[in-house]
Order: sequence, then structure tokens, then C-alpha cells
Amino acid sequence: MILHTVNKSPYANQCLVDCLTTAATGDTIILIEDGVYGATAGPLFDKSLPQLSELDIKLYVLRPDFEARGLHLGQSVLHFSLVDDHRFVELVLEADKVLSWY
Amino acid sequence: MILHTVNKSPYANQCLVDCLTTAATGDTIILIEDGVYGATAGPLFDKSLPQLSELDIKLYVLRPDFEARGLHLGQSVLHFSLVDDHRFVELVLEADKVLSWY
Amino acid sequence: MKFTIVILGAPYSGETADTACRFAEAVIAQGHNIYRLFFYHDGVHNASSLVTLPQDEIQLPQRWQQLIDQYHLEAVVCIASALRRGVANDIEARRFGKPCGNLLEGFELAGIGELLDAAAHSDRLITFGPSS
Amino acid sequence: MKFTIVILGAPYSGETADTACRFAEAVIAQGHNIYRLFFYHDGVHNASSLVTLPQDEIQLPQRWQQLIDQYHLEAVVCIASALRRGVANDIEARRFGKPCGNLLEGFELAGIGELLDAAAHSDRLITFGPSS
Amino acid sequence: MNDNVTDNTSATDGSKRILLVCRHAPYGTSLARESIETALAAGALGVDITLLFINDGVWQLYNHQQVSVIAAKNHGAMLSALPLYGVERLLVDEKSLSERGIKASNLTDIAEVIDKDQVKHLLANCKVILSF
Amino acid sequence: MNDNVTDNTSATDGSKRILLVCRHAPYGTSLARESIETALAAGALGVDITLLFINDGVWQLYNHQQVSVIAAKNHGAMLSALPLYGVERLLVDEKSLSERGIKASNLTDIAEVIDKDQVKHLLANCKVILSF
Repeated sequence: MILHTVNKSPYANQCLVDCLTTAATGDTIILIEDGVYGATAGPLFDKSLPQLSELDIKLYVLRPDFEARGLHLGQSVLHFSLVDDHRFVELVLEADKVLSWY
Repeated sequence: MILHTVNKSPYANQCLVDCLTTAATGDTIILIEDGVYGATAGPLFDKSLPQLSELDIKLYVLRPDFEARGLHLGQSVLHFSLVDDHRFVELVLEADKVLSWY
Repeated sequence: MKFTIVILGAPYSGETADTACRFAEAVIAQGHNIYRLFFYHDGVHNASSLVTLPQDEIQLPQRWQQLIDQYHLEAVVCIASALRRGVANDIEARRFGKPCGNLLEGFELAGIGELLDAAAHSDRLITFGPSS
Repeated sequence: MKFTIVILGAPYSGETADTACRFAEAVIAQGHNIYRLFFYHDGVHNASSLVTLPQDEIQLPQRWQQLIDQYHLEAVVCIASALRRGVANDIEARRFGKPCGNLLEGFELAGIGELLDAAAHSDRLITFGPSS
Repeated sequence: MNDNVTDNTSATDGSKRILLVCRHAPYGTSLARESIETALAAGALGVDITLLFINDGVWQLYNHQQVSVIAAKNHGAMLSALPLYGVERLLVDEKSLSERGIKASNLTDIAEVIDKDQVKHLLANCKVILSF
Repeated sequence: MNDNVTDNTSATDGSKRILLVCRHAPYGTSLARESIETALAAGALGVDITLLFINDGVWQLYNHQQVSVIAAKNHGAMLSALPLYGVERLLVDEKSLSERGIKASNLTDIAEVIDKDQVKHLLANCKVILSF
């Protein structure tokens, strides 16, 4: 099981879509840095998410990066969990390996 | 009249699409650095180009950057002209100002 | 568990180094070990003694340094990446005829082999890519 | 015609500085003038004397330096950007208690006002953004 | 909405002015910060400047930014200093907002939302563009 | 096609191996170069490594790269040294090629094209991932 990190805005960069295309059932994704914009409800982004509902992929957002940007949950059709740096470390341990998309 | 420069691959970054959305009739676009991948015929890119045929926008590609990557013209449905660094300078002079997309 | 953290981004220019440093601190706070910090690509600027931020801002190189010092971490800066980006210890600076080096104490220059060794010997390896 | 060239990318890490330097050379070869080179954001690394590339590769800082010297160009490095990224002249290095500076001769540290002045007084201004 | 910019004609008449195009999100890179520092310098020096927030640059204006854990300065607070420096023409591209599902009420009220045609008018009529 | 990698089972069986994921185009940034330098170091040190070229990383394998005017080293030539260093598992993602309109005949023959399922198998079975 892979933990994927994504650190770029999906409105500017393709790497979240690239990640979603490659992620497998049971994988985990954490959005960090500008990647946290992926947890907003922009129509542009939601279009590219059909895969997610099919695969059993858990979605996390790094809280300090999310709050710095003034964002709040409840804007997306998808379920994201906010996590702090400590939980981020645990997520790395729960996965077999990490793949970083940047 | 604006000369737009674009230096990122359209397969990785949104800035060519952003540029095309904003460019006006009569403007000029030059693809430089990884931006030169915009002159390839990937179906992904051609989808986002309907605007170009409507507007009278001239398209240029910086030859040294294009050749370094092993690329050749004739792959795209659009007309791109290859230019060297000297012609790039002239294009800047022929425009009123430059807007860089990166 | 033993972590290796690979840092590819410079401080200030992007967020990478801040994220990675917070992550390293969290790893330690949870009682895990850091096998190695590996600074590669633009990450080598984290080891520059010449980085000077405004006084009221977090000085990332010194924050790394404190972590390295307090927990005896191994902080390896890729030598090839470093020299090409203007980060050098005194020995390398002298070799290339520069007046003095700028590698912060606590960091060491070494080859990419240290990254491969870390990949083989850590329980987890995480890369923090450039954010710019 | 008077050009101002704004360079936002470091040498080696990306292509920006190479593209900008070739552009500057072409401007001069065509008989035009360069009002100012302005190094901002990661572009400040172009002015680092500590950048050392393998011998068979193009040393961009020295290539800039040669252009600056030969054509008496004004090459301004944004002082705030530079200090935050570890580029300093001897005066600034001393001010912050560092052993020595690393600003290459020919380049000068100055404020953002020089960019605004250049925007007002050049016929054309072109920005070369970071490629990474 | 700021009184000084409610007249669309004056707000988007950029002739003779420097237009600062802000396309990048805050925090991820320092580009957003450096663009605002450029605007603050323009204000301090009395240089007439207009800011256009477009694409991910619109996130810079997002309300309720809370920097606590991360190393960066609060970008929203930096922006709110602009009017104090006399920089009052802050324009936001409507299309970029709608693409991101951002409502005008999510933004600081120092900026005025303009439509696609106004953006084109602004770009066509400014003297020089600094793109960040 | 290289004899050593025509057996798909062995080519994509990444257990115990380091997987180097190459996602970036050459030249624009130095990431592609640094990933290949990592692979060359692995070869020189006898460390088992597999390379996966995916997304814009597939451009690294594009034939007929001609560096003359630009400052960078020929990336295609660097890549062709990999087999000489014993690095022979170079795999390319088929989907990334088709998205870019690239035919297998446009690529250097040191790499083997694999499909989506083989990519997933490779990712699932390697020990550790270095992502560039």
C-alpha cells in the first residue's frame, strides 16, 4: 500500500491528476503545501475525480498548510480528513512506501 | 499587441491553457524551454485549442529549445514557426509589451 | 522505525524545506529515528550559512542545525548538487579558488551513494519535492 | 531600443538563466541596449561566486559576468531576495557576522526600486520566469 | 468594495501604468510574496501600479488565512498593507474565481472583481507588465 | 528491445528493488538529470535499481536530442550510458506515450514499454521509491 503525497495546486499543475491515474485500490493520498487546494470544490477539479469513488482511496489534507490558506472543508463532494504533522508521520508508517508527486 | 512567452510543458502545467484563455486577437505567443512541448500533437493539448483558430494569434517556437528535445514540426494541426534567439528579440520589439507565463 | 527524509527544495523560495523540517521534528517527537537527512537538488541551499532571513522569521538552516545537533542526525548534502548551486565547504571552496566556503556546521558533503544506502537501510523514505 | 531583462531562475536548477543570457547576447548582437539586468527570486543565484559547474559545462555566472564587463551593463541583484537565499556581498556578509560574501564582481545588490525604475525607463521589459 | 475602484473605467484604464500580474498561489512558492513586495515598494516610491490577480493568484486574496505552524508570513496581512501604501488598484479575474468555486464574499474587500473583457482592456492598455 | 527486459515478469518484478520514478521532462529543470545521475551511481555501486519513465518523464527517452545552443548536456547521451553501468531495467508507461502522441519508434531502444497494469504491479512490488 502506497502513501502518495501531492504538493501542487490542481488548478496550475497536472500532478494530482497524474497521481489519481496511477493510484491503486487501498492506497492513501495526502495533500500538502499548494496541493491542499485539491480539497476545494472547483468544478475544474471535480471533473477529474470519477476514479476516486470506484477505488477505495483515503484522502487526507495537511491541516497547517490548509489553514494557512484560509480554506475550510465542506466545499468538496469528496471526503477529506484534516491531519496534523504527527498524523502525517503515522500515515507514512501505515503505508509500505511513499510516492511523492510534485 | 502582446507577446506571450510560455515556458512550461502543457502536459504538466496549466500555464499554456491560461495564456490561451487570456490572449487577445492579434497577440503573439512564443513557446520556450519546456513550453516547446506545446508544439507537439498530443491529443491532450489539441483539445484545448479551439480558441486559436478563431483569434488571429501567431505561434512561434524557440528553435534551440525545440531541437535540444529532439522534437520536429509537422506533428501538430496548428502552424508553428521555428525562430532563433535573434528573431525572439525582434518579436519582443514587434510587440508593445511582453507577458510571461510560467 | 528508521526514516530517511529527502529534501529537494530550498528554504524561503518554496515551502518544501519547512514541511520537511516539521515532518522531521514530528518523527523525532514520536520516538522514531532518523537514519539520514539527504539534501539534493535545490535542497542543498538549506545548508548555506549565508541564508539570512528577516529577524522575525524562521531561519530554516538554523532550525535544521538545531535538530541535527540535538539528536545527532546525519545530514548529508549531495556534493555535486551543492557545488553547482554555490554551496561548498571550506575544502571544496579552496579547491576551486574561492575565498571561503558557506556550508553550515552539522551538514556534510557526500555523494549520491549515501542516498542509495539510505534507501536500502531505512524502514521508510519520504521525498519532499520542490514546491516551486 | 532599451531592454530590461528580469531573471527569476537560478542557473543549473532550471533553464531560465540560460535562455535569458542567450536573449541578452542576441539583444546586444543586434545593436540594441540593455538598460538593466534585474535578478530577482531564485535569479539571485546567478550572481554567486561559489557556483562551480563541471569544467566541460557552461559557467553561467561567468558568462553573465563577461557580458556585464564587456558591455558595461548594469546588473542589479535584489538585495532582499539575495540575502534570503544566501547571496551577499562582503559588506552584508560582515553585517550579519558571516566570514565572507559570495557576490560575483560586476553584480550589485540594490532594492526593488531599481526594477520599478527599469519598468518606467526601458522600451521593453521581459521576464524570464523560473522553469522549475 | 473600495470606493476608489468602483468606477470600472478608471480601474481598468492602465495606460502609462505598470501592471503587476499575480498568477501564483501564496505560500507554495515565494513568488506571491515577491510580487506584493514589489507592489509595496511601488507604493512607497509613489510609482503608479495596478495589480491583476488571475489564475491561482486569486487565492492570495482569500480571507481568514491563519499562519501558525508554517514558517511563512501571513500573506493576507501583507496584502492588507497595500492600501496603506497607496496601492489601491487591486483587480481580480472573475473567471479564475468561478473556475475555483470562489465567491466574492470569500475574498478580502480590498480588491474589485472584473470580467474577461475588462481583463483584456487592462492588458491592452498598460505600458509594461511585470508577471509573477 | 533489450533482451534483458523482454520478459515482462522479470522486468516488472520490483521486489527488494529501488524504484526510481522519473516524471519530469529533460532540460526545463535539472530533476531529470539528477534522477539519471542517481541511476548511474546505483549502477556504479552495484545497487539494483529500476527506472520508470512516466508522465513528462517519457520525453527523456525521445530520440535525436541535439544540444548545440543551449547550456545543458545532452540528456539522451547521458541516458544511453545507463546500460554500460549495468542499469538495464528502464520501463516506460504506455499511457503517458499515447497521451503525448509519442510512438515507441520515437524512443531510444534501451527502454521497454509497459502497460497500466504492469505499472501498478511495479509500484506494488518495489521496496522503496525515489521520485524525481
